[in-house]
Parts: sequence; C-alpha cells; structure tokens
Amino acid sequence: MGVIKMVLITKNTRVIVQGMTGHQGAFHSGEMIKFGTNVVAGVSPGKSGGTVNGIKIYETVMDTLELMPEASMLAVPAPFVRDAAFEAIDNGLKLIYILAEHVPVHDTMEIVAEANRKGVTVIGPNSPGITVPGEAKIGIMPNHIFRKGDVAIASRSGTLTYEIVKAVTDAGFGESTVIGLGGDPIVGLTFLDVIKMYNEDKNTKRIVLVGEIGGSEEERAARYVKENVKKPVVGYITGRSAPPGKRMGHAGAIIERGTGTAESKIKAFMDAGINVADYPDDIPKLLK
Amino acid sequence: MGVIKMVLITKNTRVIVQGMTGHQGAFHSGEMIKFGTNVVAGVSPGKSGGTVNGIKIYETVMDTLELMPEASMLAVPAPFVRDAAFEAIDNGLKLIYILAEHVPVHDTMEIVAEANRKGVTVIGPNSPGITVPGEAKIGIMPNHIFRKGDVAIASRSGTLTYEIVKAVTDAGFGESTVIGLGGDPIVGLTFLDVIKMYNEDKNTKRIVLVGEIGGSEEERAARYVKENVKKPVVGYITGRSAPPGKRMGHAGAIIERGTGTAESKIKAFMDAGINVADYPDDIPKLLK
Amino acid sequence: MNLYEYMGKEIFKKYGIPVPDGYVVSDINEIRPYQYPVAVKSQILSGKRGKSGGIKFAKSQEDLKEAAKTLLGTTINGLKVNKLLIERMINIKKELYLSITLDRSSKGPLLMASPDGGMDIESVPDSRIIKIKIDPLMGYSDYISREVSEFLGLSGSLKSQLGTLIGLLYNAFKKEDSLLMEINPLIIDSSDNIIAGDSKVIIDDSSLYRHKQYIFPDPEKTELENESASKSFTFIEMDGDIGVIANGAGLTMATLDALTLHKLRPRNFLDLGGTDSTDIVEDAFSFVLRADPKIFFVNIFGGVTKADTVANGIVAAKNKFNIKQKIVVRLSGVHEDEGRRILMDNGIDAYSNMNDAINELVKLNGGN
Amino acid sequence: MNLYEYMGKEIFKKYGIPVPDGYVVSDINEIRPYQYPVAVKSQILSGKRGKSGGIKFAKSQEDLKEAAKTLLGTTINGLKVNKLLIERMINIKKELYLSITLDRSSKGPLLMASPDGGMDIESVPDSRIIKIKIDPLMGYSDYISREVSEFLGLSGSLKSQLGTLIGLLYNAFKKEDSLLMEINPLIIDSSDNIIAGDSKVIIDDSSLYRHKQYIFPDPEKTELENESASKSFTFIEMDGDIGVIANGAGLTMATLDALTLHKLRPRNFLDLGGTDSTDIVEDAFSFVLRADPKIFFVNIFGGVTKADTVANGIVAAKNKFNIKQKIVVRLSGVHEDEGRRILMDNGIDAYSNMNDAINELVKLNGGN
Repeated sequence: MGVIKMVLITKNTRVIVQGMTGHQGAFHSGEMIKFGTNVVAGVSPGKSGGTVNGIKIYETVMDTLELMPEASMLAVPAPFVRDAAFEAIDNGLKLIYILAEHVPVHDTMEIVAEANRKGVTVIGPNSPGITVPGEAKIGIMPNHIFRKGDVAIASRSGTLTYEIVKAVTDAGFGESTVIGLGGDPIVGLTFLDVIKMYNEDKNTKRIVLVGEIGGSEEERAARYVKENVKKPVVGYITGRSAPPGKRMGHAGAIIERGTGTAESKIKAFMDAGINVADYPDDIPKLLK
Repeated sequence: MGVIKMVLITKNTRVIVQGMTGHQGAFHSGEMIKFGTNVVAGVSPGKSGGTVNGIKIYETVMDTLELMPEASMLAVPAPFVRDAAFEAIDNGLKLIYILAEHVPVHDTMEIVAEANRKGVTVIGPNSPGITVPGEAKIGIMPNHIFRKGDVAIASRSGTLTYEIVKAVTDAGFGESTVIGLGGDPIVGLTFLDVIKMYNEDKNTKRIVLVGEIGGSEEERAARYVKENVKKPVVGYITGRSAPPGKRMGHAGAIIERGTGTAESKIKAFMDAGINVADYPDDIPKLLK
Repeated sequence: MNLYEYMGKEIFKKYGIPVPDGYVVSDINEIRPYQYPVAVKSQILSGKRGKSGGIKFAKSQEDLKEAAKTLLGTTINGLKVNKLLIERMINIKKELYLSITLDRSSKGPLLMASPDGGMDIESVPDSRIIKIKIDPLMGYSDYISREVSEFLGLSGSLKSQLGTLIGLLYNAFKKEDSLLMEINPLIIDSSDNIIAGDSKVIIDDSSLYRHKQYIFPDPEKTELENESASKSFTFIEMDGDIGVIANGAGLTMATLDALTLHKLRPRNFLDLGGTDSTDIVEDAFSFVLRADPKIFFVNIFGGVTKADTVANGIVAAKNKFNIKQKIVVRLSGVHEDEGRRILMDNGIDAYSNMNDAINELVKLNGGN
Repeated sequence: MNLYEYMGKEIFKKYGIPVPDGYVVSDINEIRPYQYPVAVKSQILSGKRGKSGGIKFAKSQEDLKEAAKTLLGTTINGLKVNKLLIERMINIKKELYLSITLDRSSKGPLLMASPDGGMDIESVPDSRIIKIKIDPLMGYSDYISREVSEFLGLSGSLKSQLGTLIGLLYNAFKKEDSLLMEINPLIIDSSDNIIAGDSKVIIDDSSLYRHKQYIFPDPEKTELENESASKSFTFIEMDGDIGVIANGAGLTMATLDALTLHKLRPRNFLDLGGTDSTDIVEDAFSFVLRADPKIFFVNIFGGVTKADTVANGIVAAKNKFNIKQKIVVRLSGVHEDEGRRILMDNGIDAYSNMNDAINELVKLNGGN
C-alpha cells in the first residue's frame, strides 16, 4: 500500500497554534487534538513556558522550528493577524489558517500577496478551517458531525457548512475533505483552487460547493467544472433573498458587470451541469 | 540539429530599450542592433511616436506588449530606475538589464526582491550587460572586442572586463558568454548564479571569474566551483592594493568576519582549484 | 463605512488631491459671504442626487439661501438632507472617471479610469475603461499613471498633474484602509487644472479600530442597526414580519432564503455569531422585539454556540420581555436534545429539521 | 556618507528613538548651564575614540569647560575634533548592541542584536548575536522584535520598549536610505528605560539627490576629494607618487594593483568614468596635478571613452597646465592607433600593452 495523498493535510502534518493560550486557541486546539491533529506546539508571546492541552507554549514561531512545524492555525484577534501571518510565512510554514473575522482587508491583501510569493497556502480569514476525517482538522468545525467518506465540500460559510456536513453524514454519506474558504471579500484559497484539488483527489467521488452572493469566484469555479470535472457536483447558493448589498460605487458595478448575484451564480452552476439545491437539506438527495 | 540553448539570450530574444531616446539609449541600442540583437521597440515617456535607429518609440512598456518583448534594457538615469524596472516586471518581462550607476541601494533591494518573486532575472545595476557573441548583446560592451568561442566570463567590473575580453580574443580564444554583474553592493545576478549557468552551458569550455574586494560572493562561487565544476576556471581579483575601505560600523565586521578582502577571495579561489592571475593580461596564458 | 462627499473630499485635501474651494453647512445661518456662482450639493449617500434635484446652483447669497432653504431637511431618494456642500463653480472642460477599489478576483487594489467621466459611467463600455491591477506589496509606481494618461490621451501638464494625483490617491487608499476611492467626475477645468469634482469613499469597517475618526452612526443604517454596531451580533432590518435569529452569516442568509422561497417575509437578519452565552441570546431577542415582528423564528445549528445555551436564552428572554408572539425554534447540533427538552419544559415547540420548522411558520402565517 | 554621532542621534530623535538629553558645541563659549554630570564626547568618525581619550566626563560647568578646552581642536586617531556632544550622564544598568545594515548576500536589510553591547562587540562570538533578515517588500513587523527580545532575554516593559524602538529604527533605516543604523551601546538605564547611547549612521551616497540635507563635505575625505565630489570622475588620494588616471573602477583598481605588485606607489585613484570628452580628461589632470605626483600614468581602455579623445585631452592638459612631469600612457581599444599617433606627434610615448607601460614606469622610477 503506497502513501495516500490527501488534500493539504494528513494526521502527520505538524501543526502549531499561534495564540494557543487564548480562549479560542485553547478550546479549539483541544478539539483538534481529539480529532487526531498532530499539534506540536503553541505560540503565545509573553505567555510561553507552560502547556495547554499538554502541548508546550513557545514565545515565537522561530522557537518552534526544531519541531519542524508545517502548518499554523492563527487563533489571534484580528488586529494581530497580519503580524502573526508574516511571522509564520517568514519562518517557512507552508499552510496558514486564519480564524479571525474582521481582519482589515488591506492586511489580508498583503498576507495573501506575500503567501503567493513564498508558495504558502492561506485558508481564511473568517473561515472555519479544513477537516479531513480520519486524518486531521485545522480549524473550528465541530468534530462529531463528520464521518470519513467520499464527499468533498467547499463553502464560504461557517455554521451553514456544519449544517450541510451533518445533513450529508446523516444521509449515510461521509466526507473526504471539507474546507471553509472564509466569508471575507478577499481570502487565500478560493473555489477555483479547491475544486482543482478535489478533482484530483483520489478519495473524493462527489463534490459540494456552497457559495454565496458577491464576487465571481463561483462563476469561475463553474467554468472550471464545466471543462474539467467529471465527478458529480452539487451546488447551493445563499443570498437569493438578499436586498442588493452596499454597492462599491460605480467601480463595483464596472467590475462585476452583472456577476455576483445569486441568479448569476445559480445560472453559472446550472450551465456547468452542477445540480443546484434550493435548501441546504436537499443537498444529500442530489448526491444520488 | 536541435535548438542550442544559450545563456539567457539568443539572437531571437525580443528586446526593448527603456529610455531609448536618451543619449546612452540611442547610442547603445544602435550598437546592439549592429551586434545582432533583436531590438523590437523603444520606450520613452513623453517622446513616443518617432523612431530611433529605425525602431519605433512607445510611450509605455504596456504599449509594446503586442510585440511580445522578453527582455528590457534600462537606459534611464538612476532616479528613474526603480519605476522603469517595476514597469518592466509588472508587464511580464523576464530579463531586465540595468545600466545606470548610483542607483539608491534601497531601490535596488526592492527591484531584486520583486524580481525574485516574479521569476525575473536582473543584471546590474551599474553593469555593462551581457554579450553572447554570434547571438546578441544587451548592454554597452564594445562590439569589436568579441569573437565567438568557448570562454565564458563573469565580472563585477566594466572597462576591466573589456580589457580582459580583448586579451582573451587577441590570444586566439573566443567567448561563449560574457556577463558584467555590476559594481554595486547589491546586484541581481551574482557569481553563484552565473557560474551555475556557465557550468551547464554546452558552449562553454573554460570560465573566467573577475572579482573584486567587498562582499563574499566570490567565496560562495568558489565553494560551488570546488564541489561542482569540472571545466577549467581562471580567476582574477582587483583591490589587492586597496586601503581598507569605509567600514560599515561594527555591523560590517560582524557580517564579514574576515571575508571580503582580496586575500580571502584569492585564497578561496586557490582552495577551489581556480588558477589566479596576478595581472589581467596573464589571464589568457592561464586558459591553457 | 460609506463617507459623504464632503468627508471624502476632506481626505482628498489631507493627501494633497485638489478639490474645489467650498464649505459645509447644516443650517441656513451658517451661510457666509463667498465668491459666486456656487454649486449647492446635498450630502446624501445616493448615486443619482443630481437627477433627483439634490444639486442646485446659486449666483448670489440670496440665491444660495433660497436653494439651501429648499434642500435642507428634505428627503431625496429616500434620504434626508442634513448637510449641504457649497462649492465654488468650476468651468468644466472635460470630465474623466478615476477610481481605486478592492478587486476580489485579483486580491488587490484595482485602478480604473475612463475619458468618459460624469454621470453615466456604468453604461460606458469596457473598451473605454482602463483597468490596472496594483500589487499590494509592490504598491504604486509612476509608470502606472503613464499607462493611464496614455489611455486617457493626456499629455504635458495634464499628464504630470494626473500622475501626481494618482500617486496621492493610492497613498490615501492604502493609509485610510479604503475599499473604494472614486472620483467621478474628475474635472479638467478651463485653465487645465485637474480637480476632484466629487468623492465616493468607503472605509473598511474592519479597520475602524485604527481609524477611530470614522466611527459614527452609519447614515445608511436604521437607528436599530446603528445601535447594534456595539453588539457582537450582526443585525439588519428588512420589511417583512418574521423576526429571525440564527447563528452564522451563511445559515442566517440560508434561513432568509428558505423563508422567502416559502413566501414568508423576514423582518430582519440577525446572526448571533460564534459566542456561547444566554445573555447574547436575550440581547438579540430584545433587538428583534423592538422591530415588532409577527412571529419569531430561531434557527440554530449548535457548534461553539451550544443548543442548550440558546434554549436557556430563549426561555429567559420570553419571560424577561414578556414576549407574546409565537416563537418557532429549530435546534440542531451540539446539545440539541437538552436544548429541545428545556424549551418543551417551557411550552415552546422545537424542531430538529429546518424544513419542518418552516412548514410550521407557513401554517402560523395563515398558510400559502 | 558617514554621519557624526550627534547627527545620527538627531535622526533617531526625529523618528522617536530615545537618546540622552544633550547639545552640541563647536566653541567653548557655546557651553551653557546644564544639569551635571555630563559626558563630553568628541565628534569624530572613529570607532575607538573612548580608548583614545576622546570622551571625558564633567561634574560641573568648570569641569566641562576644562574638558572642552582639552578636546576642541585636538587631533584624535588622526581626526580633528571640531565639535563636542555634551550629554547628561545615564546610569547604565546594561549595554546591548543593535543594528540594521545592508546585507549583500541576502540582498536586503539585516537586523543584528546582542546582549553583549559596548565597546568590544566585534569580539563577541556569533552565538551571542541574533541576525534576522528583513525582506524589503514585507518590511518590518512586530514578530521580529519578539524574536530579538527573546534572544536578549527581555520581557515586560523592556520588551515592549525594544519592540517600538526596532520598528522606529527600521522606519528610519528605510526612509533615510541608510546603509547602516547602529546603536552601540543600546543602554538600559537604572529606571529600565532603553536609550540609544551612541549612533553610527551611514546614508547611501547614491540616494543623496533625495536627501539633500546630507550633502556636505565628507569629514573622512581630503579637501581635494571633497572638491571632486561635484565632478563626474571618482578621485581618491593615496600616499604614493604615481599619479593615476584610468577609466572604469575595475581597471583603475587593477592599475593600482599592478603598480603595487611592481613596488610602485600610487598617489591617487582616478576613474574617468564612462564619458567621452577632452574637458574631463583636462579636469582630471588638473586634480592629479594638485596632488603633485612624481610621474603621471594614464591607463585607458577605449570603449565609450575613446582613445583618441583621451589623447587629445592629455595633450591639451599638458600644454594648458604646463605639466613638467613625465606622462606614461597606455592606450587600448576604440581608436587606439589614432590616439597613439596624436600623442606621438606631441612627444608623448604611448603603449598598447599595460605591462610594457608599467615596465617603463619602473624604469623611470629608478628601477626596482
């Protein structure tokens, strides 16, 4: 039996948690460890020395390098995300997950630009993370809703993702990988990146895309699906009932030119042969 | 007969000249064309529309993109180098040669960092450029001193390089590629980059490295030669007689720790089996 | 945060971008001697205020007082006019369009410019608009302006003025954590000066902790919405009658979608966020209650926010605020059984399935 | 450009980095009432001025006048003391080392710090010095200071003071186009304040067009050298007797090396640069002539600078300045035949080979 390639993380991936002594860092790193994640260190400036969940806390990411960390969960408040992300990137980590919401967009832009330059994968900000059942999770998705299986899910939401995962699991399926891309206008991984990974992933037989209004990532992913993906894909778009959002002046209209609405996204999905669910609970039925 | 791979440029490389209407741009682009370089466009903001050396002048690099330029010669004064380099990089050019001396080092640092990020090769600043006899040259080396041959030369100097090229040519040899790395403390291509190219280049049978005091690039290249290069290498170092230069505070001493002197470089060369010439004119004799 | 024209122009001025001479009044008594003619511009956050009569012109102080009397306090495009910007008139030779905005797909700033500025820029074809992506790490450099000037056909002094202006605008965009800085029209006057004729500036809400000067009630929000800004939940008013409390932006949105597909009309959007506290649930109820819905619908998927905590919060809110309306609850996820038991003990029905809960809402609403 | 301690500290102050209270005098009459004790520091560009008696201490104004009288106008380590920095004494608890410099190999800024600051930092082993490369596009971010503080063993207020200070120092380094900003010692005083005890600042000469305030005679250069700063050629005085004029920094250096290997002693380094003008050649001769060499040696490889142009320049200079010294010329490259003909017509010998020319110099110098 050869090594099975997973999407982004395995149970061997060495993970550190920046901000591990905080409320969220402590709670979610505990859940991650229960799920099977190989958490090797915590980092909390000014609070190093002790342990959290039995894992040693360090002062800086640099101090953890002897443990050869590969991925970092950023469980720090939004104003500290840029610094923590740059620390992780500069110290050579290759996967960075950003939990926080309300990260200033200019900070995110710089983090993502820097990450692209150094070949680093960023998940988030404002994301529930990534879960690979049977292997590991980095993030805050509830452990108990997952079952190992062949459905891969990508979503821009948090709680709604859990809802859909649970529905999929309850219907007798299981998940190969679930990634929450994050709800912010600019995020690291986008649908297009993830659909490519899922398409190539041997453990994935079916794909679910959970999009929402705004931007044109769903439309781009749909084009890719149309041209490249043979696996069955189910889609769901939230925001059909939303009043037109705050417009970004004329500029927003010029950029979007009609994309970005729920109608545009649903149409793009349908054009690509993606089965579109009206309600989250309908998704399992459409998985056949 | 297959396509012969050259070092960095061939006669087909499509070259633009930024600042072509200036004194240096006009003169040297003319010489480059005589040498066989495929100059496809000039760029001179505010002076577009006409021609120089029969080549059309454009307002911006963007305007030349339909000609699919691959390399740019920057013949603009030092204060404008950063902007011109960013323009070339942002418009997708893959080789940038910077002629000017006295480019502020902070500008060079940013150009080189940005170029590395985008996979762009930078030659210079303060460099005479690159010449591949029989193919093309980008830069200001005098045309008449070259003859096609198998000696590859890398140098941190300008005029001294011509002196050595002429000596090599007069001695009956010829050159495969000559690169002037540039005399500034920070430059794009360094000895280590170039020695690797020369080592792999099928047209190169012998290598000449012309170094000078300051920095430790000669030492690093020597280590590479020792471990990887089977082709005969001849070295020459200027600055043996130089009084100790301006010291960069204690910091300079801590970084250099004894490297950077002529003695250190000559010793590193000798340790690597590089034949070291006492006078530039002795170089041809040592080429065997 | 969307800024009024006059606030955007204050930012422009701070960064050195030329704007017309002018001053702001919120009362007719603030009008002072000035050089006429002037434009009198209603400060409302609406794109079409010119067409709707929100901009007038005055040749004298009497004219101006008349115009101010007409405009101040009126409602234009549904927005109340509280302030006027009075600006010296400019002899317009040409109107351009210029903006820097956040581009989601390239994940960085996008500069756009067009020679066809003025009111109808959205109908200008893409071929007449230059779009230049700016790398956030590389930042702005002069060649970008040269590309723009060439596209716009500017040369000489106009080219160099535009170059300076774009550099300043990018600086402002970055330093002020802006999502949009738009100048439409960007005016070339009869003396060939380039001046920002209007401003549309949006500041990133997430950045306000480092730009405290922009923290003020958002004029585009209702009073209740502005009041909710200090809360940890997200609250938006709508015009229906089902009061919604859910957790997670996506699930809340999906809840509104499902209601709408069933022809039910939500009164609000309320996302509890990722906290686990009965107090926040109580607080949420007090907000929705003030919006006076016909029915409450609570839709929770328990994760970090546990179902039993929410159940306890619902019971506490019902008692504390003496809520008379029917409360339909759907609980799933962490501690859902305990949560449903708590609710049942207090006479509140709870569903585990979203569709079942919505069917109950349809029934309560009188059927479709 | 190397700056004096007091100038570096002015930059530090401008960027918010704490420095001791103090003032500068260039005359004993500028001494004013002050809080004693003070340190009296000679403003010379030498690393070991403390050991050489260039720093004194004064407990009173009389003491200070005495010290100033002793120091002002004297020569320390070969450098004349024109200014004194008078600083309030600091109670030193600990001395650290901190610098940001240009790192040639990583092609970006390098931050270095050590807990063993003070005079002998160069003998501190590498294991006691933390070195952090800063990416010029990413710039400084706070985690860098945390790494430094941990290495130095600082915590609490000292850690946050150092964090702020490093951020300010990087800002200054970048904004002032600096090649080096070094603080040694960086002092922790008895009240746990961090203060820059000294400054060593180098500004990039190539950037001076955008930092005109640093354009002044370089105290490390001779009068002739400073005068040459306005010229297009590069001129450095040395202590030998062969006046050298060559073209290209590398060829000029190689020329000096070859002379030295033949036991000839160059009077100067003069690189004509890449111009093609007889005027510049004349100008170069006038400079070297003022340094009064025993023999002139002109070593030219003609490229952009053509050999015949140089030949014409040499002839013109010889006549104009009535040069009596022997002029040995080596001409190669573009128009070398024409150049040699011009010289020969004017009674000047010219060689095409560098070794032949140097052998002639050896002969003229009386043989070795």
